[in-house]
Amino acid sequence: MNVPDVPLHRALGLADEELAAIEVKLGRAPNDVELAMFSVMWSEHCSYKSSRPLLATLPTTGPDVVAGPGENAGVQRIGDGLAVAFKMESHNHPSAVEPYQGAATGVGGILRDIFAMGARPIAVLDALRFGDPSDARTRHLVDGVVGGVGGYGNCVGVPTVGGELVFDPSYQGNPLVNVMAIGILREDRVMRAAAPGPGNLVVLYGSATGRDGIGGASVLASATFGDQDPSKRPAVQVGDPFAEKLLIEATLEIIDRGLAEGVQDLGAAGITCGVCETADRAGTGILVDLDAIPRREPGMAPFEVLISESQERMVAIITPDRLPAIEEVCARWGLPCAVIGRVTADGDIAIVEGGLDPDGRPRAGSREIARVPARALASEAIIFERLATPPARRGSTTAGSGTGVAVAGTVAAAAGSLPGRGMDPGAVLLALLGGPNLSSRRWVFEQYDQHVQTNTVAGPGRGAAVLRIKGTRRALVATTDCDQAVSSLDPYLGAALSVAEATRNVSVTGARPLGVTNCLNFGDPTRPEAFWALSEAVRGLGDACRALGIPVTGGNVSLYNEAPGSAIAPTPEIGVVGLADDVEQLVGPAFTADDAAVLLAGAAGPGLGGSAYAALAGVDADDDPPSLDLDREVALQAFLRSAIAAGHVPAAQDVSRGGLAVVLAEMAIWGGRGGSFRVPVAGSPAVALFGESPSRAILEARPGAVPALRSLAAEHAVPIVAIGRTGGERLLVELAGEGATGAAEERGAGVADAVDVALDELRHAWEHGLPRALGAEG
Amino acid sequence: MSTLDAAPTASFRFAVNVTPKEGILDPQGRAVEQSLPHLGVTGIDHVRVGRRVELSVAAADLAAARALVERLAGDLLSNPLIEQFEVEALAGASSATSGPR
Amino acid sequence: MSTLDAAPTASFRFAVNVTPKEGILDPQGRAVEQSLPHLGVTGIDHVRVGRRVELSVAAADLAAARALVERLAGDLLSNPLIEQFEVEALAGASSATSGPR
Amino acid sequence: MSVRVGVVVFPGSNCEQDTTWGLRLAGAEPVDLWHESPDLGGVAAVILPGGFAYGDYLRAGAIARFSPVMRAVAAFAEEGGLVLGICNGFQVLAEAGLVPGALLRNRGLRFVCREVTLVPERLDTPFTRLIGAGRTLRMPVAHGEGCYYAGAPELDALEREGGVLFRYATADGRPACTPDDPANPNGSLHGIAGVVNAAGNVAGLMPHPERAVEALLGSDDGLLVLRSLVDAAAAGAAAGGPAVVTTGGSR
Ligand SMILES: Nc1ncnc2c1ncn2[C@@H]1O[C@H](COP(=O)(O)OP(=O)(O)O)[C@@H](O)[C@H]1O
Ligand SMILES: [Mg+2]
Repeated sequence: MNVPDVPLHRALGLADEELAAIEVKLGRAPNDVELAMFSVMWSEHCSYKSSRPLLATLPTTGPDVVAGPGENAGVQRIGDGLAVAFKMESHNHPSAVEPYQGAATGVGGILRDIFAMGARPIAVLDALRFGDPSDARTRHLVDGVVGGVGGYGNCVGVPTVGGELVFDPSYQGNPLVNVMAIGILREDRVMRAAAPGPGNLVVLYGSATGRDGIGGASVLASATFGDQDPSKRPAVQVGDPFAEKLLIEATLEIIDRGLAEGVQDLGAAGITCGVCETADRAGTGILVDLDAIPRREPGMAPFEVLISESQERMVAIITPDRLPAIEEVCARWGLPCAVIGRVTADGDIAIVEGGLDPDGRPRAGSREIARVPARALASEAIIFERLATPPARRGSTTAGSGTGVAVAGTVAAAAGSLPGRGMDPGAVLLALLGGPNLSSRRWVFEQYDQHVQTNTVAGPGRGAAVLRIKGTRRALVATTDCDQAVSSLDPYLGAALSVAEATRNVSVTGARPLGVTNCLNFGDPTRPEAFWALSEAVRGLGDACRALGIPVTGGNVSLYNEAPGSAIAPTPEIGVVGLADDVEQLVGPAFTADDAAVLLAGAAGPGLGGSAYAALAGVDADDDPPSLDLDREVALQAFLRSAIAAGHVPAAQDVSRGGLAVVLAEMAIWGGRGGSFRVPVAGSPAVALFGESPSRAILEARPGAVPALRSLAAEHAVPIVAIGRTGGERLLVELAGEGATGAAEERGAGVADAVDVALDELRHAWEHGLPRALGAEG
Repeated sequence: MSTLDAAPTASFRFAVNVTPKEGILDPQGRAVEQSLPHLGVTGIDHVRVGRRVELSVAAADLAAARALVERLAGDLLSNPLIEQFEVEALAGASSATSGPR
Repeated sequence: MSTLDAAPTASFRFAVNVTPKEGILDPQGRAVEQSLPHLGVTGIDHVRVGRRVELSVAAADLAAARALVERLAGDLLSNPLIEQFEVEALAGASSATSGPR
Repeated sequence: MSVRVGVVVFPGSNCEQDTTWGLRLAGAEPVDLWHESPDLGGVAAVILPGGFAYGDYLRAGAIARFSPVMRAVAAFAEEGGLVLGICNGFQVLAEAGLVPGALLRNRGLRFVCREVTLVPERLDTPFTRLIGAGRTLRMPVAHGEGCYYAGAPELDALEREGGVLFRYATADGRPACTPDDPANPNGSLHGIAGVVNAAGNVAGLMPHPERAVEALLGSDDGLLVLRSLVDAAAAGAAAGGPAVVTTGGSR
């Protein structure tokens, strides 16, 4: 892999200053094996060398946090002696190269993070982003990625219960595949990824080690994708979900029987990462017996064995007396296992060729081919203070508390520029509902097993997923969200909005958001604009989580998401898990009864920037996105939870992509009944119908519950208006208020008075939009 | 649609054998190997499981036909990142393969 | 585990080609045919997609090795209800297949 | 005391716990049967659960059918013991030749997971005896290789002798008898979702009754199938040869 005339460290993706830092830490020049180990551990992917200072600013603590960032997955208490583990991770670059295997191994990797904690994986959510759906390459990628997520998840028996599929031109050269996994464990069984106790054994079990993804961690994740340098072409990793299923069962048995002191999955940087991170967390060292590592291929160089990313492997740190039990478990599950090293007290990762004797000392004639302090590879890896410069185009808004209307798009800005296209609001609604981004995702999730493990109360397709917890009355509610459109206009606001929407999606079912995981997909951090976007997003993420009082318990950072000449929209993908004490009390988004009163909670602000309507109809480039007032968001979510708990609300849905008109249409389609509504218009009808200003929700009221809902809303200082009633075969939306009077031109937005569309028409557009966009209909 | 440049005079049958590249993990092959003891079979190893695609090509001559199949094998029938292929000319225009019974 | 009755003297490499029986629906083959126009390819039909399994057998002689493979092909590698197979002896003990490039 | 029903666990099975859960709700005492166990531990009936035994590599069920436990299952079936294969379990039974036919890759070439409607074609079997006449069942399918196939003569025999247990149907109960019927999720011939062997004691179906055992999860119709099995096992129901099929479906 060493290109002629290029020094090895550069060929491995290490900068000259990084080599210098390595020499300082070692007090000497590293040999080639050590250099390879540093190159993978000091990659952006493993070291977080650009993002770590930013991540340190996030709120990560809370009363029910059992494990936060730094572990394989965040863990939070959920009562009855149980805890939930969840984490999100990206597999963007591998999926761009080989979509099926890239997505499949992405699922495998995040699942290992979950069961390494001792949690049984109970659900997967996949957040996917691609370019133009009519493009042949995009279709190939979508097909492969969806196939890979399903192919792996279905086989290991973990249901895929949610996620996203978003098409945006910025992802054309660089698709995003983020996968979130959730697991359940007994609180007292939580396992840590540490290697305590000098003298303890390091056991490698699972698949044998081959030349999979050699250099992947450094090369694949740190070189701008699309680079033609052949030494940076990835070696594709192939996933084996069958082996993973056996690995899950064996690992959970090992942990449940208390056979291990520490467990770590092997992912990026393979064995090197596994041994140095576990040793570093325990302040110990590990002596690695290279010859003991089971190989799949002959003739592997030592560095290949050490950094190979062969899938479906784990390491367990055990006391010597446990070895027979471990071997019995692995044999029963048909998994090879081998003692590949010993925990030492010296804090070093030492690699020995030639074998260890029974007491774990290097055999006579063996030789040490590498010795590096564990912390130098892990917690004390190099950190870069990157330069952050806002783009000239626009500054950052501050979605702080208080008035919150920091930068409000003026109605004029919106109105002045709206094209004649979309004159008929009914037509606009049909175009939105039938568009690639807002139409039904059925084509995707029917390829996923949504029910295995029989906990799925609400699967993919209609807002947050609901999973009952067997043996209790409780349920978990999970969702992923990201507003990349607003993020590209204002990364701070975009991240804050993403947290607001994800938590709102949980609260609108009646559940309480517990914690946040996230995956920060950004560009080249050495570009000041890209790093500015990242730091703004982390600031927005932190502010929103502090305001909502929930911790960030884990996540992942994926940088260099740039195809030559094009960076992705900043994409701070947010995953939220919520808890409900009584699954029976949760509500869905479908209208449940005819002639029921329907209310709108929350107030709309101006601004169409970043909206689905703007993407469809186009708006003035200076039209700002709607602002976010976090205090109002908190109030709305508290109101929603208490209203649902009080039993006043059989159905609720928050206002998000596509605005009020789209929410009403969805609730009607899903409920199999239409409705007639009058919507107050402050300014632009386009804003009233299709604006996406946050902190709003539509509620169906139980008969007679309207007065109670009004006073409850007043208690929470949440504005609420009755906008109509359910029933009928059509969706009718009239506009009320001064904004609705006068000629369409004066009103701007070119929106006429009413939406009046047959339910069947709406349903048809919504159901066929995606397959049509992908040319997959027929 | 039919090609204008060459008037097909004959039909040729080919097989394209697609197998996992050396060094690429082959979960199927491994699973087969692990299952052999259950069948009381020993002495078998290096099992690799791939695909076999058989097709008929109308072309002016064998060379032209093979060229087309080679192209197809690389572009559509195999994934060059993880698979290798080999094109095999079969006797006659119809499948030469048939079960022993 | 090693068989007692025959001391293996050599290793033989075989391929087992498994294809859908005539008349059995082959959606993969049809999918390939349907995708050809998009690649601007014409003149190809009767596409059948099957499986190719390559394996090495340690046995006393070629005949014994082939017999074992035939048995495996019929019992495990193919389902006689829907598939037919053909056993092919490959040159040498190692895979004879390799990509053209 | 409740009847003991065995649930076979292959490496790669992933619905064994769901099946165990469903069997408890159906009033049985589930017993795990490890794939290497040479006997069935005296259970009154056996279920082969869903999943991806041995990864479904090669062909679904192809490798699993050689597991030691399958010899015991075959012997048990031979003596008239009740055996039900669900999804992957159905594929294993078909590969083992314990039920007629084969399960091909779905015609759409994609894994399909959705709720389907089933019409029972037989109400007199140990697997359907508690399903009321004229009733359809709602439960999910989730598989990539569920397209039922049998050669023309076998298929006719199957129809004639009442070997068809369930057919896919539209929501209003019209059997989806053609492969391209939208209500037929995988292109199965004659819309066949489940079959029973000639002796009437071994059945396989692609849909998942064990995933439809609680209203909370959308349907409890699957309990009728599990309860039928448990009920028959308890009664030690002698599996007589199937009566000639009466209910509709065959064109
Ligand atoms: N964006 C983020 N927000 C919070 N925590 C993060 C983020 N990115 C990474 N982390 C945490 O940093 C640690 C290392 O991440 P990672 O290397 O992805 O873990 P692993 O190697 O186990 O997948 C994990 O505990 C992860 O939760
Ligand atoms: Mg990990």
